[in-house]
Amino acid sequence: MTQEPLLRMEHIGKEYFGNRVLADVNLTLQRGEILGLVGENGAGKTTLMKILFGMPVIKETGGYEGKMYLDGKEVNFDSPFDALDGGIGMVHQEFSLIPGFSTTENIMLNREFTCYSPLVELFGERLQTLNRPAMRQRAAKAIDTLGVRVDPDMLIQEMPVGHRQFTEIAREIDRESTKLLVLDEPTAVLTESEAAILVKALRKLADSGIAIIFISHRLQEILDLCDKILVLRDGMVIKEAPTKGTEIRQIASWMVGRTVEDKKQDDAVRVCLEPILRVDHLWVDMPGETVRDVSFDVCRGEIFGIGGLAGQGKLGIANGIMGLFAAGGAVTWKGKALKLNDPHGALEAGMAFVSEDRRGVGLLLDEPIDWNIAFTAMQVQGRCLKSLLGGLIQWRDDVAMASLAQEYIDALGIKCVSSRQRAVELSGGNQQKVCLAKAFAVGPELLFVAEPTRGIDVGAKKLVLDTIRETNRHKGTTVVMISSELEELRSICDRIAIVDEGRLAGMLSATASVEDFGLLMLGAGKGPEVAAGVR
Amino acid sequence: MKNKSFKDILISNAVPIIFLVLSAAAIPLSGFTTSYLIQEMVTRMGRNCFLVLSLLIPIAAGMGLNFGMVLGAMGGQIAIILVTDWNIVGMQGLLLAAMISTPISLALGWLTGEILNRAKGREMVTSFMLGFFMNGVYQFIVLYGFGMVIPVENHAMLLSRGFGIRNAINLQGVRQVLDKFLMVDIGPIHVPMAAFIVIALFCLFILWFNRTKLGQDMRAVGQDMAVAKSAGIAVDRTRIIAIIISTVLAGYGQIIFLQNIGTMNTYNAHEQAGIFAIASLLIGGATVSRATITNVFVGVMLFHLMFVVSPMAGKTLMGQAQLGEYFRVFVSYGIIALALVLHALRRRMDKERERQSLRGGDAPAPANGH
Amino acid sequence: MKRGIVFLALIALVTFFAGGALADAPFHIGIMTGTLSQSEDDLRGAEKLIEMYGDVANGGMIKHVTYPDNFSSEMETVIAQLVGLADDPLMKAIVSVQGVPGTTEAYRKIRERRPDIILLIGMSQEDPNLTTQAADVVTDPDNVARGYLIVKAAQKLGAKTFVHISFPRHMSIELLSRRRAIMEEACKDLGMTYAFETAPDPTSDVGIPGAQQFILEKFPAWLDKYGKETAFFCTNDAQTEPLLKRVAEMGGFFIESDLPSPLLGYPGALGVDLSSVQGDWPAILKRVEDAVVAKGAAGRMGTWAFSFAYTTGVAMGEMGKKLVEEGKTPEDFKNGNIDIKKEVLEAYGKFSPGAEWNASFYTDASTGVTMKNYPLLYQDTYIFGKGYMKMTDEVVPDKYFTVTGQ
Amino acid sequence: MKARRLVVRAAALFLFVALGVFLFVNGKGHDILLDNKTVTMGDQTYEAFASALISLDGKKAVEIQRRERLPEMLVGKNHVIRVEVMNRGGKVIQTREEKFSLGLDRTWLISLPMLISGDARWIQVFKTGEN
Repeated sequence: MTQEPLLRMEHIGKEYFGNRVLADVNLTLQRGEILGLVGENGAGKTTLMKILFGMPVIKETGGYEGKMYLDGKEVNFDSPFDALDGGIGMVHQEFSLIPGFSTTENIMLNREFTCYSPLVELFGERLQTLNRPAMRQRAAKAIDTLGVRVDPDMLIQEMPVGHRQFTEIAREIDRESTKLLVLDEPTAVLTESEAAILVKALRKLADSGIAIIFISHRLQEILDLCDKILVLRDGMVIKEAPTKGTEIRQIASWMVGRTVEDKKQDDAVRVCLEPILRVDHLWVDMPGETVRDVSFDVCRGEIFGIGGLAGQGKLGIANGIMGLFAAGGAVTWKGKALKLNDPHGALEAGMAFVSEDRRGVGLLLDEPIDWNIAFTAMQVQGRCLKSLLGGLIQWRDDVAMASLAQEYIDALGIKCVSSRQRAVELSGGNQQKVCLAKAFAVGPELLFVAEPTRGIDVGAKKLVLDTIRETNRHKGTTVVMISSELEELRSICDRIAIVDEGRLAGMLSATASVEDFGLLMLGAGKGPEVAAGVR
Repeated sequence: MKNKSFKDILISNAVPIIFLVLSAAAIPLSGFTTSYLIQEMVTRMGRNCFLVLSLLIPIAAGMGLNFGMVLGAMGGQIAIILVTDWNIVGMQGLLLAAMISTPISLALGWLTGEILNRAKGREMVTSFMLGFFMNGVYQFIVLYGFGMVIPVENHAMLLSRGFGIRNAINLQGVRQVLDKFLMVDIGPIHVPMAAFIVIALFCLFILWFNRTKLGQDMRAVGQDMAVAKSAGIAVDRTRIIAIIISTVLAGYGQIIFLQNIGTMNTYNAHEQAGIFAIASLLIGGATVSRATITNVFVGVMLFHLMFVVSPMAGKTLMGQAQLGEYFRVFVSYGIIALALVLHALRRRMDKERERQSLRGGDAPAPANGH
Repeated sequence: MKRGIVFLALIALVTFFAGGALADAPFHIGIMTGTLSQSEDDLRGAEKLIEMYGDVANGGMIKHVTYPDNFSSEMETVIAQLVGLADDPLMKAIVSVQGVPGTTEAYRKIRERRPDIILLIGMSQEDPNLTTQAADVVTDPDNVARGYLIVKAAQKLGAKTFVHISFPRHMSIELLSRRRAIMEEACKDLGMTYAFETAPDPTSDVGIPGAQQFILEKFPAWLDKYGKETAFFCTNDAQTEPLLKRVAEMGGFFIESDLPSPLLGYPGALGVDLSSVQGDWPAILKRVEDAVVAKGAAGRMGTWAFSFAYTTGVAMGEMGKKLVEEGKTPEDFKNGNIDIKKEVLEAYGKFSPGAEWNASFYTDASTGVTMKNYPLLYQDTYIFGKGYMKMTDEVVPDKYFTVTGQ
Repeated sequence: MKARRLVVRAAALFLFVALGVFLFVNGKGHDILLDNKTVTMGDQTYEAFASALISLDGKKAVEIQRRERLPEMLVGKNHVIRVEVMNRGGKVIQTREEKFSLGLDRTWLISLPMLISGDARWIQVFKTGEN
């Protein structure tokens, strides 16, 4: 009798609204085996884990293709609770811990030991009192299994991040039935020494027979910890290989590995004239995009790219400088200090921002196109306004607005019925163009563009990118472009900075090799190859 | 971790300290004798603490300061009207009123819980508006229901038109039965021991409740609803239970309050219950998200001390009786606003402190602050 | 917990700073009124008393406190204010010029601690069955007799229709709803048409301005509907002012308001400046009269020459002082050693020269019991441009005293 | 397990209601009117007596004179009344003790002459408006 693997996933596929995110993924996992799951953002790792964990979102969007077997039995979990019962534990990227509870209380959350109380007969099970000594003992045991030192009575809010991570893992392995543990980027928030302890603890767990799926961007950890790795790209398995004998550089190229066609560059080398924007030790408190300590210069007339994986802070930089989220540090604009946390000031200083949040921040969805395009120009520069009594009374100049809008509709080729059409009725690509037009209408000296091609089709992508390049070349607008798509950045930017964990991991010329970028993004590329410009 | 600086202690107790200082200044001005003040405080503690304590459980469950208790107070009042009408007197009357108020408050609490579950994060204002709405329903029941649908035997309680309860009811039958049940005289001070025993039992209940699974679930829900939900705790149900417990207890609290007062202002008595209880709690140093039994006692004491002395102190200060009254209103309600502002301020300071960790090591001090 | 104990200790410490006040007067009289914004007249009554007998703070006799503006929801404060008065060992009599809810309970508490204090209530807002048990004397305007007399006066002046304006909250107050029924009955007996009009409650969401606006806008329609020979009566003070304004301008009759006083509504409605004659009632009456006559409303609008609230405030204080000086105690009330009707009429008459008063004891409609410490009073109606109506000489038929609210 | 819980809960509910009923009956306050007037019931006339001492439930006795009606308050259902009839000299000439229980009505009239004479109709519900 051959040994049946603990987990077998066969021909897993998934579509979201006609958009294929997973296709024909096969995966097997033995008891005590550790699998490293790697891939870029959007490669399908998270979706795969959602399917495994029975997240309701999968079912709500039409289920998945393929079959899953756990211990040889076919399973199809309806909810995460079913998955938990089935023996799958999951440690999420965000902590799911109660901050005011102690380690013990969190590990035992909703699985507390209780003592009988007669009131139970009247008011139900929940009136049992907690058996704290037993809970504490059990929690201590779970922590012990990990082989780490965490005080069972310490409150979560008072403990270092690493200990929170351990608490969370301890909670998952404390379930008696847990056979498989999924860890989604558990080391992202840890210091190196903490990460090392975690890796050791996981090894210990695996030796006790628990299988682990480990998702991380830190490739070195993957190599240190895992028995084998599975590389996903664009929803497909690119490579499944034992870790032994695999190198970081190889993994990186598997992950990023599209062959990049050579883009024609108009000017081979563009010289940095003078820094127009200096950023010193910027921090931004933007939820999910925290910027911790970033310093860089942007030259006049260049297209400066900021790349990096999602959630690492690249979006926070633009949002922080533009005053949309609380920020600190020093930003010098044309030699003068820029006041932070003041969106109006940033706009007045001659900057504009095309937000990644098109439907939220970028557009007034229920208003017509001309309103949208003229809005910022009207608010900040007083354009398209007629004034009376020396500016005491002002009202909209609809004619001027319409002509301004028409100018950009023609220039950017916005497909619409008229300039009076409501923004909500446009397609994603055309909405993006309206956003750009709105920014252009201000005539900015510096334009921040965040994720300009997200969610629009290939044809529109090209148009949008071309428009940005045009503006840069012909109007001399300095552009800072932020994108998750490295390829896109490389096709248009002069220099590209990569942000990792809220800090600048490095800065490269757009002509640098894909692998170098990949390494920077994965936090592995610390070394001398970092280009000049990072301070 | 425990070494809080003196300044921190000062800031986190700013509200009670300000109140204490104001009272300290106002007491000599008021000219009241010590024994009178102590007697007043003892009476008021016995009268109000139960009501205020009923607020603690929903706060633990993260539902904020809750005006849902006003509904419980209405339940208690309807029970007291019925008991007075039936002429059930003495301790029996009081117990029966508590029993009758239980199912009424239970139903009202469930309703409140259901509504607040649809307004997560805005519980305070929603329950405030709900209180207004239910006030209308209550008035309808009492003004039209009694005598029309609910038979009323005691015609002295009815308006002479034959239905509707008069606007003040004499609670002669249950007046101060709890207070007088075990009145202990300490020097010149009468201490309603039975009321304090009931309050002590309530405190023990809260302490015990915190140790139950349900109490644990409530605290979890209160701190992070999403996490509690992902751990399999029935969040909505737990919140409803928290409100129901609070509402039922507020009903009892109102009965205790009314038996001490001795007359019931049929159409307004519950209105002050909510706002005064919440004010007391805030003045005791509680916040929207955290309140302890100590907060309750300190708050009730300080709030009512201010209430008693400020009109006379204001009169002495300004030489006119009515200015004393305005002084009291200004001080009492001003401090509630202050408590809420300080709470918001403190939250912002905490947030600011968290951000400090984001800053780079040698970052220049931000000259532009905010 | 430790922090709590420290707080309690501090509070205890602080309370010991409290000291008694030095006093020169042989005894003290406490009086509670509303604030200026709530009820000006009784406040003026208290000020008159202070003017005559001095403030306790300056060694005088009168100790004046006020009840909160939203007294109905702050009953605890009402009680605390009154009981606080009894904290003074020299206190011998306490007057609540308005018996707002809570007064009864406060009096019960005072009785328990200080059985020697004479307790008086003017204008009781609580159930008479309660107030008469707790206080020694309770007075009120005689709304039962007035229910008949107002209609009778309207008839005398030539009105054919009587319109009663009110709203449900007021109609839930026993005496108001009973008076309404009496007015309806009186109309029937005197051959007049009775009508009820509903106006918005000023304590509801529309507020006082909304309720006043309603009267201003609605009045022409009412006048159209009922004709010019219509007398209007309204139970709410705030709504009286716009009503007076419209009656003066457009016609109709206004006999007297719910709580009649030349100050109620008239100054605002007719734009009379009274700042130079504050507290001088004959002068006030003269000025208002001039304004009414100037508007061409002589013989159509009336009031009581002396505000009931003002007279009550000062008269009850005076009566308390007189009884205490005579050595009377609450025991004397219980034993029937005091002719309450005589004392009350004497005190009221002292401060309203020229105006006649009448008093009778209250009889509970449902039990038929007469309350011997609850005199109801009314003053002769004064019609501007015409003089006193001699309503105190009218005999109110007995049947009206048994009419109930339904 | 489930069944036991159901039984316990049903029992608790029953106890709750039972306690309510008990409190209702046991705490009900009754106004008792003690009446010493001559009454005629059909062809039978019961003469009022000069004075009597009346004690309810063993409490301190009150004295009642001819043609008087005194209000008293009783709480609960079962009570004892003790009547000591006195002659003009103040000497007790007749004593009678009766047990009685009150229904849920609020006001009761006790006719003392009927009680002394042993007429079973000595206690009756009093309706307002009667005399």
